[in-house]
Amino acid sequence: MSSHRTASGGLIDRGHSLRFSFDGESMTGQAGDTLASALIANGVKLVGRSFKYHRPRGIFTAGSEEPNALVELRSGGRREPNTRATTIELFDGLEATSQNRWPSLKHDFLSINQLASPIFVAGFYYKTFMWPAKLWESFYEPMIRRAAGLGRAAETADPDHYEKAWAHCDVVIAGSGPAGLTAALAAGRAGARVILCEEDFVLGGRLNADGGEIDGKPAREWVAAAEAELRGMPDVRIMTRTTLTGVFDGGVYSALERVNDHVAVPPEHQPRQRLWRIVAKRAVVAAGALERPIAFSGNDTPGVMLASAVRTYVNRFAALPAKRLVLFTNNDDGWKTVDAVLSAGGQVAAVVDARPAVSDAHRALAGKGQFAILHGGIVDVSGGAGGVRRVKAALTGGAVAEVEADGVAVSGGWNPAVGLTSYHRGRPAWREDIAAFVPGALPPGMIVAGSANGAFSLGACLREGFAAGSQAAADAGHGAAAGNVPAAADEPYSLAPMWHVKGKHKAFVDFQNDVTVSDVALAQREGFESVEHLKRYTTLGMATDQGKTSNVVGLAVMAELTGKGIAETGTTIYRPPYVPTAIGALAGHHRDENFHSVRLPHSHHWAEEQGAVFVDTGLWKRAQWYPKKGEKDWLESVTREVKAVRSGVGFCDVSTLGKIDVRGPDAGAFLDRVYINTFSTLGVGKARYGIMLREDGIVYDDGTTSRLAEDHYFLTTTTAKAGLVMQHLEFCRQVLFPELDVQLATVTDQWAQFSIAGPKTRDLLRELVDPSEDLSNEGFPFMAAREVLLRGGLKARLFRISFSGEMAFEISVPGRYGDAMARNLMIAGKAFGVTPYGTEALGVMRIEKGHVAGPELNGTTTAGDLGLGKMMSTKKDYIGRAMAGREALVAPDRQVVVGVKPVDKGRRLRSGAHLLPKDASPSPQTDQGYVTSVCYSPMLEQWIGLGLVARGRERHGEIVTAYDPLRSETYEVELCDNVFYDPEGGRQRG
Amino acid sequence: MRINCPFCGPRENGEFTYLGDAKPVRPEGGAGEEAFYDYVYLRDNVAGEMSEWWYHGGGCRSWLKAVRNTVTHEFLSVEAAPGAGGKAVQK
Amino acid sequence: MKYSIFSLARAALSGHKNWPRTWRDAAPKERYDVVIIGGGGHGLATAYFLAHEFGIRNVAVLEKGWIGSGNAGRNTTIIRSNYMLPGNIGFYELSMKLWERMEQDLNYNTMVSQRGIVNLYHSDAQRDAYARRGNAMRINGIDSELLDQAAVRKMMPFLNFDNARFPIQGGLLQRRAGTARHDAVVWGYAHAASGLGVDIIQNCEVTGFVRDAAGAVTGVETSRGTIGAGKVGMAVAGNSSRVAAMAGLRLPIESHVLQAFVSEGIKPLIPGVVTFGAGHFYVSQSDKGGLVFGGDIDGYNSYAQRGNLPTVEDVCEGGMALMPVIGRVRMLRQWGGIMDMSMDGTPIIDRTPVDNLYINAGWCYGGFKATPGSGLVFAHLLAKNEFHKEGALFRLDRFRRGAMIDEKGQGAQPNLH
Amino acid sequence: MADFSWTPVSPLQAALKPGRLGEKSGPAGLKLTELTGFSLMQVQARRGRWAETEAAAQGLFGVSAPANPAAVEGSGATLVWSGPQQFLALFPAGYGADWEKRLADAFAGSASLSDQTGGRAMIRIQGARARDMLAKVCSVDLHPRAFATGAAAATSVDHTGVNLWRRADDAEGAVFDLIVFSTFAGSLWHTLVDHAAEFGVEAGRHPA
Repeated sequence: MSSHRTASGGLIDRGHSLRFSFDGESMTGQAGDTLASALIANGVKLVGRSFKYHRPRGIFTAGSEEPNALVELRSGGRREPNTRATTIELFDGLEATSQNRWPSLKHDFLSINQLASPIFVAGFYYKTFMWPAKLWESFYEPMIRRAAGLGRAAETADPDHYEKAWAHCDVVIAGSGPAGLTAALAAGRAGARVILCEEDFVLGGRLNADGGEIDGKPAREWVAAAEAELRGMPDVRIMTRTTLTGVFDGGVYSALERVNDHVAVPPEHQPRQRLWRIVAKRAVVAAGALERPIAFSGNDTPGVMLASAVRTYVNRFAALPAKRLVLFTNNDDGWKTVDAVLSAGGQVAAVVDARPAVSDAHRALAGKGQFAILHGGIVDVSGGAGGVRRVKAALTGGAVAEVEADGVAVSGGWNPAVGLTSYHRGRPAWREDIAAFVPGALPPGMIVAGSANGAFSLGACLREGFAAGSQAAADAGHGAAAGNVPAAADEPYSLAPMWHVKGKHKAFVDFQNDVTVSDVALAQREGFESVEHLKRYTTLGMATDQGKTSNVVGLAVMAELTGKGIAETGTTIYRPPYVPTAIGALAGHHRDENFHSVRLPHSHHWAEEQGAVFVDTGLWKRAQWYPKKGEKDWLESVTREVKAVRSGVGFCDVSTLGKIDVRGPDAGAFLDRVYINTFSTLGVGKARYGIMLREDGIVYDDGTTSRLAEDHYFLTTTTAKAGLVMQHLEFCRQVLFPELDVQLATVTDQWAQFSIAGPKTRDLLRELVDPSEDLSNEGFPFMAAREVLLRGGLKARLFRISFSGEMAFEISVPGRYGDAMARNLMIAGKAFGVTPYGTEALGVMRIEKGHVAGPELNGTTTAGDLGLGKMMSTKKDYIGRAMAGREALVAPDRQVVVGVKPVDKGRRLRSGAHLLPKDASPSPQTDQGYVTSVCYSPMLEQWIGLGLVARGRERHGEIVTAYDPLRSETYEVELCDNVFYDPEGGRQRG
Repeated sequence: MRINCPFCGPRENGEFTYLGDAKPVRPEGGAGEEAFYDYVYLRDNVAGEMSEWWYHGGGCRSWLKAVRNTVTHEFLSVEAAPGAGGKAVQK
Repeated sequence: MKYSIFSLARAALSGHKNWPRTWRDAAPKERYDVVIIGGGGHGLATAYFLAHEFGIRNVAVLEKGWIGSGNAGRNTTIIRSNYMLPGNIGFYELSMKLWERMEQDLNYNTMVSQRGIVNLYHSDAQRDAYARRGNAMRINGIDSELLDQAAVRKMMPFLNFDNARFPIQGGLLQRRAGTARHDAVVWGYAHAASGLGVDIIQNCEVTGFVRDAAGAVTGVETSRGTIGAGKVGMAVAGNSSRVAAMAGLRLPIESHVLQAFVSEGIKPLIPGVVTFGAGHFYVSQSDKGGLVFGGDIDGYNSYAQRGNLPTVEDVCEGGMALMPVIGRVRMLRQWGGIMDMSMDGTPIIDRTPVDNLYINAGWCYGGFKATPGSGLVFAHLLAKNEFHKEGALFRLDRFRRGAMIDEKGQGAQPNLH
Repeated sequence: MADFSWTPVSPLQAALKPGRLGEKSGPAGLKLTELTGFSLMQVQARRGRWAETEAAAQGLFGVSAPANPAAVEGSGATLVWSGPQQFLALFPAGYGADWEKRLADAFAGSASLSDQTGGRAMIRIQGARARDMLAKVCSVDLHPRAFATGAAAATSVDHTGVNLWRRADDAEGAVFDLIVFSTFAGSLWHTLVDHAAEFGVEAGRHPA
């Protein structure tokens, strides 16, 4: 066994040894150890360095409130900075490394910061580093940044995976100490669905460290029996290694389950951690209390530890933090440490008790342990990186005593863990009798029990827990709990508040951030008296422990300085999460390719077979172009596709357009109110292009809508706005115009839709469509829409609409035939050289035709800006009509859509170039617009584009400057009509 | 946050989309710019109870009118929009 | 006392016993020439500029709690001037120039750190939109560069380039952007304004306006009594509607909660500010080592200064998608601020229909970076009753006229800006 | 000219790899099965016509249309609530070819119909760990008492809208059916398999 391991006792598995290393040194611990307890058992005192002064630090607590003992755990992609040794379950092969030191923990170069500490006081950096100005960024700040932080993030992507889950219950309980267990028993027996969350890997809380008797049985036995009973209840779920971290609205709680942090590597298929969102009707917070220290000179020397932590290490982990200990306490609870140390074979050098007198029992204990009781306070601890050597105490009356010791246990009393109770910004209330903040106004549905509520005796914890569990179950609609409240003694606490002792050297309040009592005094002197100012100015409580051991001490010191009293001084706002939570866990499954889901058009796998290149459009993967062997770049492929369409026939999957069935007797009237143009007059079997505005008069979306029956319109939206338009239309239907009898159904996925375009479109369709269907210009004119029969018996919807400007149709078949449609289009068009084309060619052809799309429908353009003002009906009300007429929206100098083409035909255009009057020098006054969309036009054999330009429509033919400093380009372009190709539109009608 | 959809029961707020204050009522078409300006732009923005539109787009696609306290986030009531479902509504 | 390394060293010899208060603890006087409601960054900056630029020193700043307790003390500290539209672009650049000399102006180190901002793009359309923006910046004399993927990779090799749902194609870089220490900005302005004679009055909540027979504001009612004022300027973002309502005004503003997050301190990883173009996530790293990050607003009206879990998850999902090296870095704290979300995403600095009452509001989540510019422009308006040339378009009546300044093109829906 | 063949292709054609997935040891904790060949009609009552819609459903299927979140087994079809006064009528593979016309006739004037057959995929999730897997992706409380046999929910999984309902348990445990938009189906399938992996999955496909 290791040097500081006691001979017997504890909850460790002595038969199961585990090897681990700290800073490369190999050591052995036992199953059931934490890294901290194993280090203590191995006699390690120095485990870390503080943030600012790089002072040597040891283990201070035994829980998640640890400020000092932070390590880097594991290595490579699994390197985990700032991990509290006190919460790491030991596993075989564990590697831990100290952090924030160089070159080594013992010899840390930046400990020279301590020499400058008279200058490096709170807020010193606000007062300096200002001169000369340029040195701040080139010298001072880089220097500060190099010193920043503690541990290092991993070097590569986290190889483990995370997940999230939902749980629902009547009662969620935080903590499985005496109050949490009785709450669970009471609620479970009443029939409630219960979730019991315990941060530790065993149930019992402080009972594992402090023992005691419950119902006449040793506490551990009672815990085992309670656990067995709870595990027998089907609707009670016990979640160990799970911390309740947050309290959100509507009874939603977050909890972090460390599923596989206690093993070296998670088993395959299992997550490292799981974030739970627990939906509970009631919550019982039995999160216990945190012991607080008293600040004194040298209180950060390795070997100074909270008294309760000493007991945890001795009683639970069979590890002796000190062989000769001084206890410094201001309350009876601290005295339990004496028992623990003596029973484990350690010595007590002295007890320094801040109170003027102690009980007879304690005096007897001093006799038995042969140590002195010193009434007063510790004024200095000497030692250093190697740990405590001597302790000096000032006694009441003025004498000074010095004792040799290798450890100090300190207890300044207990603070209820009020964090969870305050996350709805309820302020904790000060209770004078226990000199502590207790929960104030609670979040709805929450009950607090036990020491979290300021009830520190074991008997009271059991009673409050049982009552809270019963109450919570009853509130959730369940009957009374069966059984009696377990009984235990109500031991005295007898605390005399003491926050700090004056001494010669630094007395630390916030260990990790190196905030001392004198820093608090400085803050007060400079006017940072509000606790929030204190926190922000000194960084008190802002370290990774969130001030769990320091906040109350700090504000008590402030209260003393201002003379305002602690209640009036108040606390800072507590903020979730209760313990720092891995960002990976909060992200869960949603990372890498799983960040967002993927939508695939029905022809996707066919397109993949064709070797298509895909582009992300929202969640969709769309075929961008279909490269052919020997093509040197995308431009060559896209140009080929465009030419093939314009000279023959091609097709493109346009299923990503939003598609909405608008049905019902008032469907036409409904569409009249959402579109600027009229649809009620559209004949059955006809399609019409429509524009929707927002109520503020700006264009929202566009698309083609067809009337397939008297009471049935088929509406299409842009790909980008599909979901939003559906939401908007439902708002119109349900809220604005509920009197209209209209029904809306999303049918985007139902229909696989293809655009077939080019002069040979009809030839292709004649192959595909049943000969009984009349596809002639008369039988199926431009903007006609109807159902047709395909060869082979499938019915399809056919729309004679054109985005490309060619003779074109769009054809829709039910989604499951989308794959077959793509394949059959290839067969039907083979003789005509059919060419599948992607979104790039689609975009090229729309620019050639001057159609507006996403870059022009940018949320700030009006129908008039887009050249579509004439579509705005004057005969009806529609969404956006009134606001569209505002003066600035109809001003003559608005930027409107124009065509642009380079004066030098060989020049490439780029979107985002700004447009200035010819020869004007660039300035805000000369900036008249910008290029919105560009393409290489295979038909014009040059680059062309669209732009939004002030008074653009009046300026066709004007030469202006395209100014693109980002890409170091300036060149001349001509403003022109936005329709570059077939402006008469003969091709699409022919 | 959980929203008690009158049709689906309590659901996670991720299923809902927020629109905003339900107090402004869309003016009749001929009401003119000033009335629409008020409707589109001006808000009471109260700290306290506010009626507001939520859309259960991740569920039953109903628009809901909720009364919620903007300080505590507590929902006091959630009811269906007048035209949710197929109810007949008189103008 | 002048702050410098020398004064610090001198003070160290006396154990720092002689430092005076950073700003005077003033009690309210009967009357001021100008009363500023709101002791946040904007209010204090306004007071500073009134005193420093315009010689108006009989000024009070009234703060209902402690100065900086609103959004000044709960933002993600980013400063930048990468705007696009007239009205915004010149204003934010004015602000940026003031950031660049703030330490010297205030004799207070606000730790302005110009380590750059990169807005990542993931599609051709996003690239084009950033090109438009970057060129607009250059036309206005603001630095901007369009980076390709290789350049972004060189700058931030730890981003997810190889396994991403939405691969990074490049980014728009403004090198002069960066961060500043938010609390220090508040304290610095308080320090400097106080030194010029401005009264900073904490724990003084305004409960009403005093109006004369003509309806003009002549003072304010407060929790510390009535205070007379020649002019009253409100700079209470987050609560603008509540304060305006006391004067009978309704505003084109909604209050929404924006959450922000900080991780445990880690050794330097992130060079400047980076925003994810395919999700709701942006991040920088503080001088103490914490990753300071955020995303989108929660999306519903709120005065609660706290948000809900879906947004937390959404932000962290963005973070992990963008930089999976932070999987094991822990989020330390989350908090919420109340944003004055305006109807076009752009602020309001204007007179109001009530005489002598001026408004500075609607900052959405861009208020911090605007602090010095807002102070100067608002002070200009209060002092001269004329608009500063870089603040001339932030008018209240722009919605009535249809002259919205809508960078995102989302229209009159505040939660989308 | 030859006729074209129109072979329907499942939206899960590429994503679904039948066989054992995830954890290989021990019995599979759950089965994920794509159900194919169904027909699906969205039925939305017209304003003020819910009573007629219900009557039409009664006439066709011998059961009341679901008025609240439930899946009702009627003769020849399952009626799955999908919103207020609307439901999805789900027909098994091989249901008569004239189904559309029969519905159109029955609901003429009372409800608007939209064929969704091509727009959805259907997945059955069953087995001892079905609830444990669903808890990772679904925010609805699926406890046997909270979500009884026949209960249905219109909800979202991975930000994707789904209809989920509970059928009668079989020997291995709970059985849930889920329908999802077909263009999201592959993505959702991967999500389900990922979250089920630790339990061991038996993946398959058979006609609805």
